[in-house]
Amino acid sequence: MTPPQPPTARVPLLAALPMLALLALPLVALAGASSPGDIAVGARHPLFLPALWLSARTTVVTVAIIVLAGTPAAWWLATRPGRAPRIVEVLVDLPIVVPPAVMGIALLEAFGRNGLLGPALAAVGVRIPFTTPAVILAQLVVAAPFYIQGSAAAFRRIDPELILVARSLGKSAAGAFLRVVLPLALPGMIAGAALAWARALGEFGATLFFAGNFTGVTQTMPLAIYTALESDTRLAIALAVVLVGASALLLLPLRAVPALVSRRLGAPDPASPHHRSPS
Amino acid sequence: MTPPQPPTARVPLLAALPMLALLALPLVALAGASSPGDIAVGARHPLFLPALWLSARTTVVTVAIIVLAGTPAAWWLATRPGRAPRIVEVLVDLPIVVPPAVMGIALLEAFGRNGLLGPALAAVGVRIPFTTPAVILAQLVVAAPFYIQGSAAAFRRIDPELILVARSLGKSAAGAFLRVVLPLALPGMIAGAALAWARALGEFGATLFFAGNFTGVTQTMPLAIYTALESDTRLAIALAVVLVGASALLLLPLRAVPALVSRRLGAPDPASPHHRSPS
Amino acid sequence: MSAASWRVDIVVRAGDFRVAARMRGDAAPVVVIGPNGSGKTTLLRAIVGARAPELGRIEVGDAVLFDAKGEIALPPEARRVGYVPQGYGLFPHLTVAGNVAFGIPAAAAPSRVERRRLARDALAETGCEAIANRYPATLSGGEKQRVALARALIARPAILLLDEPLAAMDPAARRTLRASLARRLLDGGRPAIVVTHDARDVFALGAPRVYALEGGEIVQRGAPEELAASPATGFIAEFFAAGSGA
Amino acid sequence: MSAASWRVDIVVRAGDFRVAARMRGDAAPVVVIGPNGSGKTTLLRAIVGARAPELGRIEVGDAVLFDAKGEIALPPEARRVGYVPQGYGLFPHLTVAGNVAFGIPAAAAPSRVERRRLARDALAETGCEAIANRYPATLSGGEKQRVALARALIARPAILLLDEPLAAMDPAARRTLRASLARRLLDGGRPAIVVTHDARDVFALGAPRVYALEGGEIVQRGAPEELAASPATGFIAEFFAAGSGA
Amino acid sequence: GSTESGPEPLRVFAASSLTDAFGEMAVAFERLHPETEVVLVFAGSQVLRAQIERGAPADVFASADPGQMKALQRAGLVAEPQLLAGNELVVIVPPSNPAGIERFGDLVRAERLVLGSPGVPVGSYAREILRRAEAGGPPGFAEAVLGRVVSQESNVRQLRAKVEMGEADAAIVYRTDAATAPVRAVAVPAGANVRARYLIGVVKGTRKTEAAGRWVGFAASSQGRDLLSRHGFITDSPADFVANDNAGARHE
Ligand SMILES: Nc1ncnc2c1ncn2[C@@H]1O[C@H](COP(=O)(O)OP(=O)(O)OP(=O)(O)O)[C@@H](O)[C@H]1O
Ligand SMILES: Nc1ncnc2c1ncn2[C@@H]1O[C@H](COP(=O)(O)OP(=O)(O)OP(=O)(O)O)[C@@H](O)[C@H]1O
Ligand SMILES: [Mg+2]
Ligand SMILES: [Mg+2]
Repeated sequence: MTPPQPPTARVPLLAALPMLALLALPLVALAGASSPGDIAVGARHPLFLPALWLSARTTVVTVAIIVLAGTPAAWWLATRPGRAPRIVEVLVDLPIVVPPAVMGIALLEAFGRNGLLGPALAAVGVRIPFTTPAVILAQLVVAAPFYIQGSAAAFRRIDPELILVARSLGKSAAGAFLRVVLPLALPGMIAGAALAWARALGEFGATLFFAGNFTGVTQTMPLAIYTALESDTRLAIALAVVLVGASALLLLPLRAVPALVSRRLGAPDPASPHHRSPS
Repeated sequence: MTPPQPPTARVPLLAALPMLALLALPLVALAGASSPGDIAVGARHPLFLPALWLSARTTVVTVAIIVLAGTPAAWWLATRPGRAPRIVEVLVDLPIVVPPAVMGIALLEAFGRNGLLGPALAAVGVRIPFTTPAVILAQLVVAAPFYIQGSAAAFRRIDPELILVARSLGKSAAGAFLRVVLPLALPGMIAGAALAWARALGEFGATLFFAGNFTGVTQTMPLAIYTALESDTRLAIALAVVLVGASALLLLPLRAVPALVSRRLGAPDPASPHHRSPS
Repeated sequence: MSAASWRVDIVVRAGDFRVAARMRGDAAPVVVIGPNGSGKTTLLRAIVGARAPELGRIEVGDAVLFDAKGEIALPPEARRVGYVPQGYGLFPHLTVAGNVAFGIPAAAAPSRVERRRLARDALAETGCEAIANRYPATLSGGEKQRVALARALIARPAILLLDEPLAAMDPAARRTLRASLARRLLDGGRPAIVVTHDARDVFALGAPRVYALEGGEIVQRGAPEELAASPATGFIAEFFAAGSGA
Repeated sequence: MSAASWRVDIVVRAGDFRVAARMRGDAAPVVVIGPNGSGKTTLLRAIVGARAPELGRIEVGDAVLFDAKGEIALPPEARRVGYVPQGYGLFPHLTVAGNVAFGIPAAAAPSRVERRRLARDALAETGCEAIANRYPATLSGGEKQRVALARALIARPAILLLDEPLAAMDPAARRTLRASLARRLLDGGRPAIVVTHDARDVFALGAPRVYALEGGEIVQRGAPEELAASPATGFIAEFFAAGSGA
Repeated sequence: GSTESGPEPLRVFAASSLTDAFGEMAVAFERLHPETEVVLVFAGSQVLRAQIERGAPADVFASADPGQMKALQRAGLVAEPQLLAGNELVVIVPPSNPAGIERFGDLVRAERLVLGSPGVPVGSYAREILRRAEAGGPPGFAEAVLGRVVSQESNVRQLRAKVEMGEADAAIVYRTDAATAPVRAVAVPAGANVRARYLIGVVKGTRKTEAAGRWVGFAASSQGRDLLSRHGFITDSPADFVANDNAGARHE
């Protein structure tokens, strides 16, 4: 027998619908604008495979770097009291505000031949712009803020008492972080990483400027789509639909994790009538 | 007397530095690439004021709509068990993956004259593309995911017991949401809104395609910067620096709130030696 | 049914655990005892509406809070059930005074001043005037429990569910609050179900009836003296023996 | 100083509240009593390293855990202080067995099998074998407290701090755990500081010395019988009177 | 082609509108010079200019906007540029032609016209055409047409996509853009039309001066011109271009 449900259970979905519909509508329209034939043509296009492969490689590296280097930054922001971290936090937001094309210029000004670090890099024989590392760098800068802010929010909600107990049980600060903080913050970190990964995958403007549009070297999917747009709008749409479809497949398992973990931890009771139950 | 600090206190900052430096570097380079003179020229440029004003107006409306319509969606995602919400969650991520220019096309396919809703809109005499509402719509679609995911993560961490207690004290589901859930989730919601606002402010590609580039009507700051880029890179950089500066001023108070609220709730003790203290 | 009488007859499940209870009472407080994990908290949570029973019916006064057959399940806010959970359930974003005032029904105190006075009185009764403006995160364990109790009492519910309401209190506070609670419950003529591990609470509250729960089943019920005199299980025997200072 | 003797002489502040305590002990457990909000938890948290005292010194065996003058403040993990907080502090992402195994020092059990066996033994001692694979969110209050106690005992710390370790337990569990705790503490020859609101704990643990804290100051210290016989304050009198079944 | 092994390739930075033509040209060029691998990099002329200014590894620059080329030339980054090709403007309408635009003069009938922004070349050229058409025809024509403009776009891609999708009734774009897209072209009267100039030059400081020169030469050869004209570019008489210089010069 299904327990009877209180009448309020369905109100939130109604309220949630307008926004969800708004977000779904363009995607549906996009899918509707391209036939299976278009998509087959897109998948056979010479730009397609190198771009997809480059996007996959670079975004994986980007997200890995973001998680490795961004987690300490998030932890610092979340736990450090005082005014300095608040200012740094705004600094972390700012790359989002910069229009991507300008971010590309900014990266050239920072790492380019005549940029801030250009001479130093040239001295050790490193040239970054217009190479695959430049693609990664561009993605890093635009996507990292989303991960950092997401995991800082997750870290802020860890009960400090649990860290204290872990350390009283002999774990070092690092040990307590690894064995208590990380598992508890995991849902928030994964959610942030998913956003960052999506952002890196869609990154276009900064990459175009800073890395250029070299097939196989710097031409990611968004750049390939841009190039296709030059000659054939339908081809561009078909490529975009493939990109979105592939992303959906990768995001699905990623998104399942936080919900599973939260459910176990908080154990919000599925039988509880003041939570909505599946219907 | 300052209590003595354990030696581990400073390790996280060192680990946090590479990422923070990477994010700061392009901004510094950007600021370095433009002189005060450039900025003065930028501020007097005829494109500047209308674009700034349009950006301010549209992003405020965008964020307001995102918060109003996105909060129920986030609540639904956070509290609904089962598989459906996980799939919807991926759907919410996808607009981030779509390269902005393609998102512009998708919006035209959805709201344009021959788009999905075009005939219906035309029947009631509404034309969206190339108008200020189109700017807002473009910002909505690209920025809402960041708010929704951020506040869903915040909602997931609310102890269901508190909702139960509030309701046992006579508050309706809505009342408990307003008086208990909202205040507790506020830091996460504000952090999400800050990301969404930043993203809306930097939105360029979808706006360019869907709304066009009309001074005073659809030419936001990023579009003005892009237009300036056509003729004068230095002017474009100067405008970008102004945009980033203005955003920093607005983000600063926004970013101070979550930290203040969290500090009071969790009361992580500033005197506690296993937390880092200001130094 | 009289305004103050109540009846609970439910089967409720929490994970693999199953509680089956048939209880009734009137204006006098009823005490539930039982070993750890016997289902006391699960039972209270079903009554407050946190968890829907699989079977059965819950009535308080003239209201049917739950009826599996009739597909009735009032939402918690419609049940008028006051609840002090084992973990206190204080709102971390409200001060102590704010937490207590949260429970005041709008009808009871229309004005702000009046509400504040009511909250102050309730805090005074549990000895918490001094901490009225503090946030829960800075309170000691006993202080938190007092605030939770004050908040539940002020709401004037149709029935009050207290889950080990005195467990964190010091012996002096336990004695005064036990007495004040007994007075409140008897004077108010409002029913209550109190879970406790301390036999002295049973006697001090003047509960005419005790239910003993073990493994999710009610193994004995009756007047405290009856249970003390002829306990059905070893646990019940030990419960009353411990309470008399053994 | 002998390996099992310890000395705490600190002034510690929490918000506006200030605790000044001078205590010492050896292998036998020491009990701290006091009304709600008298500073018992604050004192324990200063010893475990959650909060730096303003003044003073903490020594356990040969180790100086804290010395304001010498600017010594060992991090919690270097203190070898076992701590059962009032709120249990269970890790929600680990099963009961995982929580308990978390405390096993690497040196004590190098192999996985050995660790699992140790954890199982500790759980058996607190009567928690049946819940070993469950997550804390699904436990009853008393079950949580047992797990927290088992976890602290297994870590074999140099000193054990227990904050009302039996408050949520049923009378039967209280009696068996009190006895097992007393045996553990005395056999192990390891010092402990136990906070309690129940005078029976004091006697059952065989604590030779009790410190009574009120308003952040130690108002009396001595053998339990001494305090019971000539209590310095009303609270102490009531504490021991309640414990003898009054 | 891959740049991961072998000798450094020849990097040709070219305006987006050359995507298809240069794509074919690279194939033909590599057949002729198998020792040279060609890498094509397409973006807006202004993006390419900004990249070359900041040290991009370009060997050849082909610009759709003479202003961007001249800026690089002045900065000493490009050697003497040459005329690559010309482009004309046309009106494009959706295949269904909802506004019934059959002749240039019908532009006033468009309910929704999209033009390039005044700041981008295609926008300046379009306004120049309207001005010229008015000078030689009905008074008030330019103003009437400009009154139909619902959007200004930042590049040709966007103009064309809007006509393709039926969002706009007409747009003024380059002839080359009309060639590939599913749209109908309506000619601009010869007297009113302007010719956009594509310039090509070897980037200074490149180590591939020789190969770069060969690419520029190949583009100017009869084979190269054939190929360009098949994609809709004008390769006949360089003399015609001088007249429109001012349109491009605004962007320097
Ligand atoms: N989700 C669940 N899955 C499995 N078992 C559960 C779940 N929730 C509760 N239980 C079990 O149900 C039993 C009853 O729990 P309950 O909290 O009602 O006990 P209690 O009588 O209140 O005990 P205490 O005196 O310790 O508070 C416990 O053994 C508990 O472990
Ligand atoms: N951050 C703070 N600001 C102000 N007061 C505080 C703060 N933290 C603790 N206190 C106060 O210090 C006093 C001592 O608290 P503590 O938790 O040590 O009490 P306790 O003796 O353990 O009481 P209990 O028996 O109720 O657990 C309490 O009155 C508490 O309200
Ligand atoms: Mg319980
Ligand atoms: Mg305490």
